[in-house]
Formats: sequence, structure tokens, C-alpha cells
Amino acid sequence: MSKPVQQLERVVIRFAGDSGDGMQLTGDRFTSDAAFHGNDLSTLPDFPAEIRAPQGTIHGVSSFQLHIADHDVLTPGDAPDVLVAMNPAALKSNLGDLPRGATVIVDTDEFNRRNLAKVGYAVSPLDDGTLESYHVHALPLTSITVQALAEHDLSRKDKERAKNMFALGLLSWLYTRPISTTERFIVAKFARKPDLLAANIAALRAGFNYGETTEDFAHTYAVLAAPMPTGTYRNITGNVALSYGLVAAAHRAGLRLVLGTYPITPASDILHVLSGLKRFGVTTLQAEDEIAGVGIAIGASFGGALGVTTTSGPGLALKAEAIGLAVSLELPLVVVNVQRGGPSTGLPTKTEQADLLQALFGRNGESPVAVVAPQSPTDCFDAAIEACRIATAYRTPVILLSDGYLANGSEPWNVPGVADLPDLTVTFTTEPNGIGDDGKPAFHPYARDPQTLARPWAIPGTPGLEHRIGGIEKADITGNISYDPDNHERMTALRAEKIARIADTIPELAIDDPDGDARVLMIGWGSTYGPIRQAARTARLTGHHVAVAHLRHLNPFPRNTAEVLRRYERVIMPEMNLGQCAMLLRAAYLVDVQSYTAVRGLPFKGSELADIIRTAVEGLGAVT
Amino acid sequence: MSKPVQQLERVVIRFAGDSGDGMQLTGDRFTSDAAFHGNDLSTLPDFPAEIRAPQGTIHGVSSFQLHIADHDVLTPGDAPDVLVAMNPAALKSNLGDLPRGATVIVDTDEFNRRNLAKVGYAVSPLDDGTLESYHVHALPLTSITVQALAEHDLSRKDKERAKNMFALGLLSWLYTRPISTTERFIVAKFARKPDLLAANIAALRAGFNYGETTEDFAHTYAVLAAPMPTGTYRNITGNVALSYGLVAAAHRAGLRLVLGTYPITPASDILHVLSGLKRFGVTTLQAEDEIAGVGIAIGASFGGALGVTTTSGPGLALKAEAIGLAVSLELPLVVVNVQRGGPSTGLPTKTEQADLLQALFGRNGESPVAVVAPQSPTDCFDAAIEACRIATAYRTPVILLSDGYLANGSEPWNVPGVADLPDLTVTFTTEPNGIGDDGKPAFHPYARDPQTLARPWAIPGTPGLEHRIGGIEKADITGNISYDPDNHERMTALRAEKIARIADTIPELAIDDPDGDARVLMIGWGSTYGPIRQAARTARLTGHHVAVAHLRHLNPFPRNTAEVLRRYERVIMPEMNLGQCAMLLRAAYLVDVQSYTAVRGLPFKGSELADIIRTAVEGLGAVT
Amino acid sequence: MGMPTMPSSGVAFVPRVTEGATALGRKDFTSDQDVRWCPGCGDYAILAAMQGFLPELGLRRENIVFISGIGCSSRFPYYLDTYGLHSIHGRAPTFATGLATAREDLSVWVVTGDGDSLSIGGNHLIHALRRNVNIKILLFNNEIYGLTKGQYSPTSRTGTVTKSSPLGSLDTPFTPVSVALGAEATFVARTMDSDRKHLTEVLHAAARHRGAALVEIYQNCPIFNDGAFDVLKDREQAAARILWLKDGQEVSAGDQVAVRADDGSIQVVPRATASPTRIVTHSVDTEHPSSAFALSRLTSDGTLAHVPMGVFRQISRPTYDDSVRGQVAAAVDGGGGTATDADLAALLAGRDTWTVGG
Amino acid sequence: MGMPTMPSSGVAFVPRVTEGATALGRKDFTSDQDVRWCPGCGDYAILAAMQGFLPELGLRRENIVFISGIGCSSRFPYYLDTYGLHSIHGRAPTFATGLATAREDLSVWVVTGDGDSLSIGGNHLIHALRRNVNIKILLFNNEIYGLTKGQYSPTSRTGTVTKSSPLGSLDTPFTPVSVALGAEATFVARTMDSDRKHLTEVLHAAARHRGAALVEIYQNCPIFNDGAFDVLKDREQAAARILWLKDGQEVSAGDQVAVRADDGSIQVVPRATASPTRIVTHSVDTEHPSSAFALSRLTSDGTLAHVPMGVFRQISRPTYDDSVRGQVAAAVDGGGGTATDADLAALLAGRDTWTVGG
Ligand SMILES: Cc1ncc(C[n+]2csc(CCOP(=O)(O)OP(=O)(O)O)c2C)c(N)n1
Ligand SMILES: Cc1ncc(C[n+]2csc(CCOP(=O)(O)OP(=O)(O)O)c2C)c(N)n1
Ligand code: SF4
Ligand code: SF4
Ligand SMILES: [Mg+2]
Ligand SMILES: [Mg+2]
Repeated sequence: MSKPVQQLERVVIRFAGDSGDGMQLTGDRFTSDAAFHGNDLSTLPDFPAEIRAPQGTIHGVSSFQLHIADHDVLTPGDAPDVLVAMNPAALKSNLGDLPRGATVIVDTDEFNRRNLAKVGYAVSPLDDGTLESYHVHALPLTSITVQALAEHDLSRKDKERAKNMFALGLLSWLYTRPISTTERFIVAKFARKPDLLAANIAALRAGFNYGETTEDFAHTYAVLAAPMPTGTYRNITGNVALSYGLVAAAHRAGLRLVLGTYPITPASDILHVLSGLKRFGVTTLQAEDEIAGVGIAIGASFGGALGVTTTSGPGLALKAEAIGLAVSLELPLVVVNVQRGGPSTGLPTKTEQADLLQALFGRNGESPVAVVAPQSPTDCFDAAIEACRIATAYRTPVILLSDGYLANGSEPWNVPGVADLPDLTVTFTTEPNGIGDDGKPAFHPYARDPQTLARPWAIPGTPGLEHRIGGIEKADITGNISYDPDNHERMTALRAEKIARIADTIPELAIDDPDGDARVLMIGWGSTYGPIRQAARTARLTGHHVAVAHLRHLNPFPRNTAEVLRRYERVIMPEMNLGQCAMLLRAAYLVDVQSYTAVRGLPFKGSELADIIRTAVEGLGAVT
Repeated sequence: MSKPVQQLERVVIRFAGDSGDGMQLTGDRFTSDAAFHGNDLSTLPDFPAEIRAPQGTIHGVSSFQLHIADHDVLTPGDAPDVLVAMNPAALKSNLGDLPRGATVIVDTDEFNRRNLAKVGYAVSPLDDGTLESYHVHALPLTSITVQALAEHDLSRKDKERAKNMFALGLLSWLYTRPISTTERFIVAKFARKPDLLAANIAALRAGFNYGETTEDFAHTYAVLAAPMPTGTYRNITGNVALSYGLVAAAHRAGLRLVLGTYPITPASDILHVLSGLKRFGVTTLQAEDEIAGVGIAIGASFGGALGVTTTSGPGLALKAEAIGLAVSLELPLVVVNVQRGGPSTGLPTKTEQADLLQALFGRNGESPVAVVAPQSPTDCFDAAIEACRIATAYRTPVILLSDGYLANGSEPWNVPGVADLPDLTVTFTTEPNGIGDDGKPAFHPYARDPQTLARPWAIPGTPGLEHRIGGIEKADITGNISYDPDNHERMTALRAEKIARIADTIPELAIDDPDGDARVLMIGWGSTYGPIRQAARTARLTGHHVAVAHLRHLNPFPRNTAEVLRRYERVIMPEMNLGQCAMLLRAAYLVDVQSYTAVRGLPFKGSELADIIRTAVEGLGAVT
Repeated sequence: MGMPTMPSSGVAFVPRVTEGATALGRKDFTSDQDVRWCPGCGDYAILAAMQGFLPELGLRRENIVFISGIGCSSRFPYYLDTYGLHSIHGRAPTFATGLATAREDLSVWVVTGDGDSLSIGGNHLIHALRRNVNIKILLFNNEIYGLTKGQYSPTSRTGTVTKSSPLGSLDTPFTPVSVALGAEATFVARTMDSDRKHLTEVLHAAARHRGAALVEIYQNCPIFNDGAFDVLKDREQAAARILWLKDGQEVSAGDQVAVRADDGSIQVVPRATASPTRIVTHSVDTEHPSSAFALSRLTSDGTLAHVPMGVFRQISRPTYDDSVRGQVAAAVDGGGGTATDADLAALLAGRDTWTVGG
Repeated sequence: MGMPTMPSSGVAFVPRVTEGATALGRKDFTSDQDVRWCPGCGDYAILAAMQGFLPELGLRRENIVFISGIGCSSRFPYYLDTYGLHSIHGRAPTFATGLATAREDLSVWVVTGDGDSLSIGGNHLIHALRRNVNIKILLFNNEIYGLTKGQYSPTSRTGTVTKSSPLGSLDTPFTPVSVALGAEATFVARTMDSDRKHLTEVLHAAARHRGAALVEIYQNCPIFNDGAFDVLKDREQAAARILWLKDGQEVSAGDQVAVRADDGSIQVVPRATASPTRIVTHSVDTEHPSSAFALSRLTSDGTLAHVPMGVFRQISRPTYDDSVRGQVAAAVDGGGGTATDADLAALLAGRDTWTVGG
């Protein structure tokens, strides 16, 4: 590397282009390289609901942001330091997010009259001063790529399509990244298409060399590896981590995993991943709809498998009745809901946290279920295991509330050892557990474990334990149909108490307050974890003491929640909804939890929440 | 009437027998007579989920309780003064509810060995002293009836089936009721079966004469007419009143009523009633399932009709996704949910209030709807009109939360004049309401009324206003698909604010506190109205001052709710669930609303709540 | 792809009562629950037939599961001393699909009504049939909603007067056999509550079939739709109306015979007027469902003038659950047997790892 | 019962562009929204055909409504300047049923995909067909889930490798035409995105049909299932594969002809070997759907070796919406016209009233 290298602590890069430009792939590859390089990182893919809207339009813009740093990273970054804009639409739709002084790399080939007109630019923004507060690198990316591939026997179109690899090569050079891992990736991906393999490698290298050669770039940057705990690391998205968590849980429980599901964005990838894991005994059934998906899972659980169903908000609504049945049957069931923008079809590819109340209350009658929410892409793995633990130990549906940001976002993961994962061994009941009216040993499907209140799991094929269960109210112990008023009251209470007792086996709510004297608490749940921690970190830099806490269990809450909330003068809860969890906390503990909400389809920015903290702290008087 | 007449202020009678014994009919007729006689009254039918479980079994017992009085009646009565038990099963399953000193009339013909054995009586309870604390009238009802019909050319079975009319005749005599209205009813009902007509009339008269003749009854009772406001009265059940309310609302709105529904207990009767009202332009479509039912209603609303769908809990769960669409489309929609015992299939023929949170939150995303709950069978009429008013004025789904008790219970109704009903006239938009990008007049489907925030209702067939709407997030004003973060936030806020503004047009929460100095407030919603008022009345008799208030609007709450709640030292909320509305109030107002709950499939007893009030009042110190 | 060769029977992998053990009897299949149908309900007869049939089937009781939806008919599982699941309205095939796929060692039966299976549950029914999941679906068709007290159903004849159709229903009813054939069913049959012998025969055929079997059972509801099938129960009338379907035999009823018409339909005509080459010989296992479909149309006018009874179609096609298990088994075998901790560790690590401090 | 005599056309009560007014053109039916399908998507061709067809239909634009579910295809309504409703996944027929019943003066079209209509929405589809609601259902069959990025659908051929079926799909696909015929459909047709002329003809036939019309449109998805119907687009191959269905004419493709086999099926054989009496003459309006059903089976093996195209069946049966309106109208007329306040007052009071203080 002959050009000077400037060291950076962190950088936020956003790749943006047409849906057909391969921006998700480019981002993914850069991420892998960064991860491999040892940076900590966090990513935020963002794409339209349409598959491939007409080229060059705003609707068709797809982007991928990543934040890499030489230290612990909590969010994908509030604003990009570098924007790679492959066409005018990409520039136009992303410019608003750029802070002054940011770097913009554009493909001038695409800034022709037609494309400019498509997005309503009368004059090219490259020419009219629009970009004067940015560092602009305007290069004819497409034509350089085509030129670089002159020798290759490919159509012009195919050559053009390699421009994302050129861009990746250039950025790799700019951030002093070796391109060898991406080369390996290309070799694997195009194994059967040698022409494209060669072209992509050539384009990648051309991009790298271009940086080195051209005078456009004065120096390169280096973001050093972040200090991380010892371990073997990989980069992983939330959906993949969640899928692996389910497989690991089934493995540790000694149960077959049966997924019944119906595709829906942003949950479909879990189906895609699991359908490739048959080697682990995983059975995936793509059902005719969401109801059938959960029905299949419940049927499988009845048969002694770990029944799982995956969906997003509208699908969760459809599953409601069947989840209610599972509550009544008291069978294990894991319902993964990857939240997206609502109501109705809403914003299918955007993130939101607005299904919490649906998860808790979206069924007829008093129908309690456990709810667990992962807090980061890698935590999706652990949260999935936790959901499976609760489902199997308590014989209950558990709703695992991920969201679009966690699902598609990625970060480095310190891969756990299999033996370190919790032991979830399940034992099926094989012997009678009571005495019948006739004085003989009998099986009572609704007798309960005194500790957990879980009922026995006796599966078909077990001789002597033949029994019938259903969704009509059942007599305590025997499980026979009962319309008795006292029994109904007792069973309703038992179902509620069983869920409440899960709190016996979950950790208390931990508080992060390094200064020890905070008077303001910011509390969150789910994917706001990163932004909240980032905000606290930022606010503390300016001397604003704040405590933060994060709820991973939404039902039941940790036992010490009341005590934690009452300890602070102000409690603020940021949520990507209109205050759903805050409502629950207020009702449960009569604490004036104040909502700070945003419903924008995007995660909070750390800086935004830091401001909230500062205002709150200052509102209480002297900053300590 | 030759026997002495004893005057009573009130009496509670329960008819109980086999599902095939016609107890519901008997109760209905007695109710009609009492109503016609001018009593105030309230009824509580109670029957199993099975159609006609095997004769003589406990599962097959069907009962009908009614409370008649010479004064304002609020509940069907805490406990029967008189039990008519047509067989051992009916006696066994109802005896526990009888206070000492109650009257029991039994049909000895049915107390044979076989029937006694069926319900586990080794010795007849008529013989073993079981009934010694009751006034027992043991008569061979069946055989007297058969005897009385000796001349009739009918099978023995048909004769036996008239025994309910004999019992009705006897009770009519006992409570000094003329049997002429029932005779008219029989004439109408059996118009095409003269044999049965004659036999039923004969049995009815025989029962009446039996009382007069036999020495078993020493005197008769009279419950005088209750003083009631001037008006024309009829007796009506909640389901019928609700159906009529829908028809009246459509009439007053000038809209066609289109019901899309799927049968489910206890809501089916609304379909049955409305399907008979085609003369009022009412269109009823029995759909293939609940989803289709609500889809039909929404489609009809899109076309300018008043779209209504009716269901019970499990059906509401299935409708969730489509209701969410209606929230996004902002079209009028009335969803009637007649709550029953849950979760899952639960207790299909019993009452409960456990779908409140489902109504509010049972959908994906932030998906606000208005919720209205009737408080008595007759109020079902007014609440239905109110739901239609809100739906049409605010272009929103409204969930009307009735329950099994209101649905099947009945009471006298002061029939309103049509002209006194609210004017719900709706105007469709017929002209462009904005200016397009091209500067020409344009139709903006999401421009809003500044007051109500309702969007225009422009129906197909209106030239020039062609537009497309859907469940993906829409741009403010234009309604075009929009994935813009700011727009989504704005639209989410607008949808919430529109529902909040309904509070501008609903009455404030009224307080009943005759003493003016109560420190305890008992607040309720829905069908707990009667028991709570009754409880307050009872408690006040012993000098326990209490205020009561009742929420008819559950979303939004009346504007003064906070102020009301904060005025009292203790606030108690009885609910037939685990505290759902209390949770909402606690969260909204941070007031320590204390739940008193019962989940027994039965309404509260007034006495039970009176005790709660007394304990609360006494807990505060000196009773004033 | 390692698909195993197709097992030949619907109960191929279900353990049988072992030789020498005392055979099970009707009582062994009778649960301790009181039966709660109305007096005279056709469901009693079907239950009795089932309790007689199950011992004949020779399977271990604990390996039999009955799954139902909601409706009078759906109470069926409670009365059999096997494993049972009384689920929610219309969804029974979904639970059965999950169970049958997870467990090849079970004999899985679905009991459903005409409303449960064809109204709210129509979609699950047709998907279970096309997938050919190894479950046996018994559709109790009483042409009415019994449990909700008598509204018309998707099989009620047009013009049926009920509480919800006081002026007569307007919908054209489904013919369940036609629906099933249009949905790629591999086994479709029809029988009747009152004909214990035929019912039992059909149950045997269904149990033997490897794949989804739809059995329509005409069932009388004396309370809300009494006598709907009386013409088929009257000996004399039945003889003229019922066309017994027997593989390899002519389709006929008394002196009438089924003939294939020029327009592709099947008509029933007096034998005297039938051209012999046109007479329909029933073949349950023709690959093409067209003949079975044409037969199914004989009842579509609702008059019950000509009612084929028996197995319309029974063909062999890989079952969904066998195939699913086959793919999983092949993957497991191909990976060297049940996944070990090491296999899982390799999965979790993936291909792109790096090591810190190691 | 006052049932009005049956209207003859699907648009009988829909106002037409008045004589003398300038006829509408393609532009009048083009909305101001940017079309957002992928380049090369078959949906573009169907949209173009529709925008050409609608002016020909001669109806007033404001009386046309397009209703769709969710899927790429379901974005269709946004691009037409008529009234439109983009609803939720699988449920479009329900909204259409409500609208068509409430409003006889509208021409109601449903646009749906193979997943939307046959996976999640299968039940609503078959019920709309059996009821014969006067709606036109256009099923864009690309044999894939497009919008969710390419999972197999209920019409995907067995063995299809997708993201959710990496070892090949296992389900037997539905043949949409067979499903519809099994569900009592009165109008069933098939056409193709690329054949604008035939597509337009079929749309005309569907529009004219009074009742539910199901039109299956083979549609290419270049992104996730490219070329699924290419053999039908290649001129030469198409000639040998496509059997054009024309009422009253022989069913044939090039030198091959459809014959009715002994087993009730229809086979395609070289004309030379065909017995003339066996050759199938197509008749769209036979009451019996058996012949249409047998024709529909020609494509069930997924090879597209023989593909009937055109109208399989078009028979006349009262529509649900006409009948519903008829019952209401009869009741209203019978009651002396639109209910007045007095009528309502009488209803509210009922027959058993008493008066207090009056
Ligand atoms: C989700 C839901 N919708 C509606 C119902 C009410 N319901 C119960 S059974 C039934 C129909 C029963 O008819 P069918 O399936 O023919 O069974 P049958 O009672 O005639 O045996 C209905 C509508 C329900 N239990 N759940
Ligand atoms: C309730 C619900 N479930 C799932 C989805 C996700 N989804 C949207 S479209 C679709 C399938 C689309 O396939 P198809 O109907 O064939 O339409 P195409 O995109 O191929 O035109 C699915 C599964 C959804 N939007 N809503
Ligand atoms: S209602 Fe009909 S189907 Fe139901 S149990 Fe009674 S007789 Fe049988
Ligand atoms: S994914 Fe396929 S069906 Fe969807 S728009 Fe693109 S090409 Fe068309
Ligand atoms: Mg039925
Ligand atoms: Mg498709």
C-alpha cells in the first residue's frame, strides 16, 4: 500500500443502489471481511417490499449500512460517514441521512438524463452544488468495470452487473482490507459458471487496483481490530442465529424439531435456513397458510416433537386461535414472530416493535403465554434457546418476539461451545400418575408438577396413558370436559399462575449504572438494546449519569422489576411503537414509566436517545 | 281465585330440566307473562354446549332463571326462591344454589331408580331428608299431564312432552298470572299442528287448575307491577335488541345493512334475527368462515353499505388480520363480539368479559379501534346504535363487546320512538377534495375532516373519484403507497389521534353517589352494570356509602375518567376476567384500581359485590 | 434422493397387538366418558361401528390417534379409548398433518363434520388431500350445522330453510367427493351411518390405503335435519338409488345401470336401454380421476336419485409424510447418522470464522 | 319467492359509457402510479392487455373495481385508474363477494396469484365459485411465490427446488382448473400472459359471464421461476402442445387430437390413430363438468405436453348475489317498499307490548 493510511476508530458505510445492483451482497461481503479482520460491527440492510421495482426509481433503491469499529459496537451507526450511491435514485433517497463532511462515491455513468429525470433531478446534483458540503468521488464505475472486463467473453450487461464487485474492491482498498475472503466466496458461488467467476474476480481486483492507482483517493483508512473476548467468532444475522438457536435447543432437549410455517417477510429466512438443516433431523413443512403452520407445530408437539412456527405480525394474528388452543392443551410450542411495520400489511421490510400487546393479548379469553425478546442479532440464538426451554419445561406456548432489524442485521458472534449450552433434556411421562375412580392406577393429563405447574407430556404410542385433550374447559387433574364454574375459575388461575412461575427460573433484571448514582433509568426491551446502551455511553461522556436496564422476558417480568423501577426518579422507555411495554409496566407497578416512541420503520439512533437522556437528567436539576 | 293471595316484592324462579324438556321455552313464556303483567324483570338462561345430551344426565340439564319484582330490577337474582326441577339431574345440579327455605317443585315421575342412578343418587333425595330445609312440592307432573290429555289423540311421548306447559300453568296460577298471553303464543306456534296446539293449551290449563284444586298449595303469590316510566314496553333479550339496534342505525343512517358472518355461540341468534329482516333491506350472508364474514362486511362498506360482522371470541381472533386492514383502509365496520368463556373453545354457552384486551390489541402493529360495551340486554340496542355512529362518523372499525349473559338475558324495554333515535345521516364524497400534482382538481382519499380526522367515503360508481386503497402504509393525503419513515410515523399518529378524538362526542363518565360523600368507587364496564348497581343499593341499605360509575366506552375512555378515578380513596373494579379493564385504567391514569374478578361463566351476584363494597368502606375506617 | 420404497399399507409402521396377546375388544376402545349426542343421532351408529372396527384393525390402542375439529361429530374422539385431540373448528387436518409427519408409527384419524371440513376447514382439507398425508378423514355429512343449532351448511341442498336461511338457502352445495377429486385425492369413498357392514368395509379400505383417505359418511341429524338420507335407508328405495361401487364390476342399481354418455358424463339408465359397450365398469385404481369424478356428479343435484356408495378412487402415490421423512432420513444418513455435538458445533461455526485470543 | 328472471350478462346492471360521449381509451385506465414489477415480469403484459381490454368493454370507469390479495400480481389494481382495493393475503374473494352483493351496478374483478388464491386463499376461492358470485377472478399462475422471493407454491411442480425446498418440493400440485371444476364453478378458462389476443378474448368471455369466472393466466416470473411456460411460447412447440378450446369444435393440436378413452379420461393421440367417434368435440355449456374435468387433467402431470387453452366450461346458473338481492327485494316489495319509520317502529315494538302510564 503506497498511499498514506489514516487510522480511524470507527466508520459507517452505506452502499445504496438499485434492487438489481447487488447492494445486499456487496454489504454482506464487506461485512464478512470486516468481521474476519476482527472489527466489531453491526449492520442494517434496508430494501423495498417490491422484488425489483423498475430500474432507477426511488422505489427500487436498496441499501446496506454497516458500522465497523476498533471497539465494541452497539448499533449500525446513526449516520453514514461514507455513501456509495450507484445511481441518482440512490443518491437522492440517502442524501438526507448524510452529515456534512461525509464521503460520497457515485457512479457517474448512471447520472444520465434519463436516470436523473426518473427521480426528478432537473440538473445533475453532481453539477449544481448539491454536494458541496461532501467529499465527492465521482467515478464512471460502470464503464471502468466494463473496460476492465474487456477481455472477458461476456455480454455487456453481464459485465455491467459486475460493477458491485468493482465497488467492493475499491472500498476494500480504501479501508485496507484484503480481498481474499471475497475471492473465496466468489469461487464458491460461481463454481458452475466459470465465466462469471472470472469476471467477478477480475472486477473485484480492478476496483482494488483502481484505488491504488487513481489520484482520486489521497489516502486509505484503517480501522483496527476490536479487542474482543477470547473465542472463535463468525458474523451472523439475527434470523440465522435464531434458526441455529432452535436447532441447538432441540439438540440439547433430545427432541425432533418440526417447523410448520408459511413464508412471510421478514421471517421467511428462518424457513430457508431450517429447510437446509435436515441433516440435524429438522423437519420443515411449508403449509398452506399460517393457521396450518401452527396447527402442524401443535400436532407435532402432541406427538413429542418440539413444534415451532415462524411468522410476522399479520401471520401472528392468524395464528391466534390455534395458540389459544395450545394454551388450553398445555403443550410446548414456540411461536417466532419477526415484527415488521404495521398495522395490516404495513411496511413489510421495515422494523417495528408493535406486536408486543398482540403477543400477550391477541387471543380470546384469559390466555396467558410466555414472551421472550432477543436484544441483538446474536442474542437471537440465546433467546431462541430460552424460548424452547420455557416451552418444554412449562408445556406452554412461548412467543419469541424478534424484529426486522434483528432479523436482517448482523454482528460478530462468539460461537458458543455446544456443551456450554443449557441442558434441556425432556422426559415424557410413561406411567400412570394417579388413581382412577375405580381405584386403579390412571393417567391424569392435567395433574401438575408442584413446582412448575407443568402437566405431564405423555405422547401417543405410550401404552396405558391413552387420553383425550381439547380446547373446551377441562376438569382440573382429569382433563375431562367440565362446565363447572369453580373448576373454570381454578383452571384459569392455574394457567395464569403457571406462566407467572416462570419468573422463578429467569434472571433478575440487571442494571447498568457504572456511576452508581443515576436518578434516571432508561429501560428497553428487544432490539432497542443497542441504541439504548450506545445512548447511555454517549450521555455519560458528557457527565450525564444514567442507569440502563433491558427486559428480555416480557411475560412474566423478572421478579425484581418493581423494585428496579421504583428506585429511580425518572424512568424512560424508548420503544418502536406507541408505548406498549410502558403500558404494561405502568399497570403492573404503578410507576410513571415515560414513553419515548418512534414508529418509523427504523431503529433508534444512539444520539437521539442520548439527547433524551440528557434532557431527562438535566430536568432533574444539577448534573452530578 | 279462592285461595289467599300473599303479596311479594320480588321472587326469583328457576326452571330446570333436561335439554329436551323445553325449559328455555317455559322460562321465556313466564317471562313474557310477567313482563306483560308489568313487573320489572331480568332473566338468566343457562344451557350446556351439547344440543341434547343423553336424557337424565347432569350434562343435559338446561335451566332458566328469572327475577320479577314490583320495583326496578337489576340482576336475574342471586339465588332462586323457587326451583322447578323436572328430574333428578336438574335437582342435583341446582340444589347447591338454593338458599334454605326456598320452594322446590319436582316431578316425582322422573325420580325413578334409573334416573336417580344416572346422577349418582343411591336414595331418592325426596326421601332421605336432603330437602328438609326446603318447601317441597313433589308432584307426579308427567302422569298428571298425560292424564289430563287422556282424550287427546296423541302418542304418550307427545303427551309427556307437554309437561312443561303443565308446569307453566301451575306456576302461573301460583303467581296469579293470567295464562292468556301464553295461550295466544301457543296458538301462533302450533298453527299448523292442531293436535299439538290443543294438547299444549289443555296441559297449560290443567296446570293452572291443578293449583287451584289441589291442597298442596295453600296460597298464591302476587308480585305487583313495578312503577316504570311512561311508555310502551316489551320484553327483549340482548341479542334481539342488538340486532334491532343495527337495523335502526342503518335506517337512521340511510345505509343498507350488510351482515357477513359465520355462526358461533352465543352470537348466532343475531344472524338468525337479521336474516328474518330482509324487509328492512337487511342483507345477511352466511360465509364460509369468520374471515370471509368480516371480508364481506368490509367489501360492502367499501361499496357504501354499513358493513357488520358478528362473532364470539374464537371468531374475533380469526378476524384480527382483516380488522387490521379496515383500520388501515379507514372504512366503517362494526364488529360485534358476544363474549363467552375462554380460552380456546372454552365454555361456549357461558358468559365472560375476557375479550377486552383482544378487542383492543389483538392485531399486528399499532392498530387502534373504538370499543363500546352494552351494559344490559336493552342497552344492547343503544350500544349498537352508538357503535354504528362511531363507525360511520369516524370511518373506523368499532368493536361492540356484548357477552353471553347480555345476549340471552332479557328485561323489559321501553320501546323508543324512531324519531328520537340519533340522526346518523352519512354523506358520501362526490367531488374532488384537493389539487393534484398537475394542478387539476383531484381526489385525495386520505385527506381528513379537520374535526374528526375521518377520511372521505367515496364509493365506487362515483365518477372522477376513482382511487385505490390497501393495507400497505399510505402516504398522508394522497393514499399512495409510501415507505417513507416520517410518513409512517405521521399516519400512525393520525390513526391513533382519530380514535382518541371520539372522546369529543361521548358523554363524560357519570357518577352515582346519592350520599355525595363516598370514599370508595366501584367502577365497571359491560354486563357487570346490573350486579354493581344492585350491590351499591344493598350496601347503602346498611349505611355503606359508595359511588358507582360504569364505562360504556372502552376506547377511548371518557375525558373525565382520570378525574373521577382520582377523586376516591379506593377504586374497585369487578370484572369477569382477570382484571383486563383495571389494567388499562391503571396504566392510563396511574391510579391503584383494584380488581375483583371472577371467571366462573356466570354473572356476579349483587350480594357478593355488596360484601366487597362493605369490606372496602369499612377498611377505610368509620362508616359514615 | 434416498426416497425409501413406498410402504404398501396405511398402517405399515404402526405396531400391532402382538401375536399371542389377548386381542382387544370393543370395550378396550370405549372410553369412560358419557356420550353426549342427542338421542337417535347417527353419530352413535358410527361410533359403534368404529368401536367394532378398531379391534379388527389389530393395531395397538396406544398407537391410534383421533383428531377432530369442532361440531357434534367432532366430539367423537372423547368416546374412544385411544389418544385423542379435540381441536378447533376446521383445522383438524393441520394437527393431523403435523402429527402424522412427526410420527410414522401412529394411525391418525380425523373426524370432522360437513361444516368443519368444508366450510371453515375447506382449505386444509384440500391441501391434506393433494399432499396425500397418511391420514384418514371421516367426514360426517349431515348437511347441517348441528352444534350451533341448525344453520345450513356447504352441503345443504339449495333452498334449505333454516334459522339463518328463513327463505331458503341460496348457495349451490359442494359435492364432497367432487371437491376431493378436484383436489388430487388418492382415496375417496362414501358410506352411511346406518349401514354398519359397509361402513366397516370402507373403514378397512381407508386404513389400508397409504395416503390421505377421505370417507364421506352420510349421517342423520334427527334434531335439525331429520331424514335427509331416509330414501337411502328404506330398503326398496335404496335398491333403486344406491349404486354400489365394486372394483371391476358394473356400476348398477337394481335394473338400472350406469353408462358413459357422449358428453363425458355418466348417466343411469334402465339396463334394457343401455348399450353394453357404454356400461361403466368401476375401477378404483385408474390413474385418471375422470370416471370417478363423473360418478360423483350423480348426486350433485341433491335428489339422491342415484347415489354411488363405496370407494370411488384409490390410487397409489407417495405420501407427503413418507417423503418428508425420507428427505430427512437421507440427510441424516448422508451426514453419518444422528447429528452429534461436533456436527452441531460445526454448523454453529460455519465456514467463515476467526479466532480471538486463541 | 320473487326471484327476478336471470340477467344474461355479467355486466347487465353496470352503467355503460353513454352513446355519443368520447369513448374511453387505454390512457383513461392507466393510473398515475409507477409500475413496480421486475423488468420482464409477465404481469406487465397482462396489465397492458387489461388496459386495452377495458375500453373495449365499454363500461363507465367508475363502475369498475379491482380487488386483490397480496403478492406481486396483487399490486395490479394500483396501476388501473378504476376503483381498487389491495387487501390482505388470500382474502380478495371475500371482499369482492361483499361488494358484488351490495352493489349490482359494479363490475368486480379479483386479481390473485397462485399462492394467494390456492394456498392461503383456497377456501375463499372454492366458496366463491360454488356460490357463483358475479365476480371475475384472474389467477396469475407463475407457479411460485414471487413477492416473498421465490418459495414453491401449490402449483409448483413436484421436485421444484427453491429456497424452502432445497431438495425439491414434495407436494403434488393443484391443477387450478380441476380444483375449480370440483368446486362447482360455472366458468373456467385458461390463457397466457404473452398471448394478448387470446387473453383479451378470454377476458371478454369472463366479463360477459353472469356468475363467478375463474381465469387461470400462465404468467412468467423471470426472477424466481423463469421460463416455466416457455414451451408454450415457442411457436413450434406451442403448436404441438396447445389444444385451443373452441365451442363446438374438435379439440386438437396440430396433427394430434383429443379422444375420449374407455376409462372416462381424455387422451391426446395422433389423429391418424384416433377413432372418429371418440374425438372430443368441445362444448362449453354442457351441464356436466365431466368432460371439462377430463380435459383439465391433461396438464396435471406438469409436463405441459398437452395444454388446453380457452374456456373449459361456461354454464348458466343463478348467481348468489342476484339471488340474495332477489330475496331482499322481494321482502321489501312484499312489505310495501322501502321500510318507513313506522315499519321500524312496528318491528321494535314487536307483538307483545304493554303500556305504562299511557
Ligand atoms: C372459530 C369458530 N367458529 C365457529 C364456531 C361455531 N361452530 C361450532 S361447530 C360449527 C359447525 C358444525 O357443523 P358441522 O361441522 O357440520 O358439525 P355437526 O355439528 O353437524 O356434526 C360451528 C359453526 C366455532 N366453534 N369456532
Ligand atoms: C397473512 C400473510 N401471510 C403471508 C404473507 C406473505 N406473502 C405475501 S405474498 C405471498 C405469496 C405470493 O405468491 P403468489 O400469490 O403466487 O403471488 P406472486 O407474488 O407470485 O404474484 C406471501 C406468502 C402475507 N403478506 N400475509
Ligand atoms: S344436533 Fe344433530 S348431529 Fe348434533 S348430536 Fe344432535 S342429532 Fe346429532
Ligand atoms: S418477482 Fe417475479 S412475479 Fe414478482 S414482479 Fe418480479 S418477475 Fe414479476
Ligand atoms: Mg354437520
Ligand atoms: Mg405466484
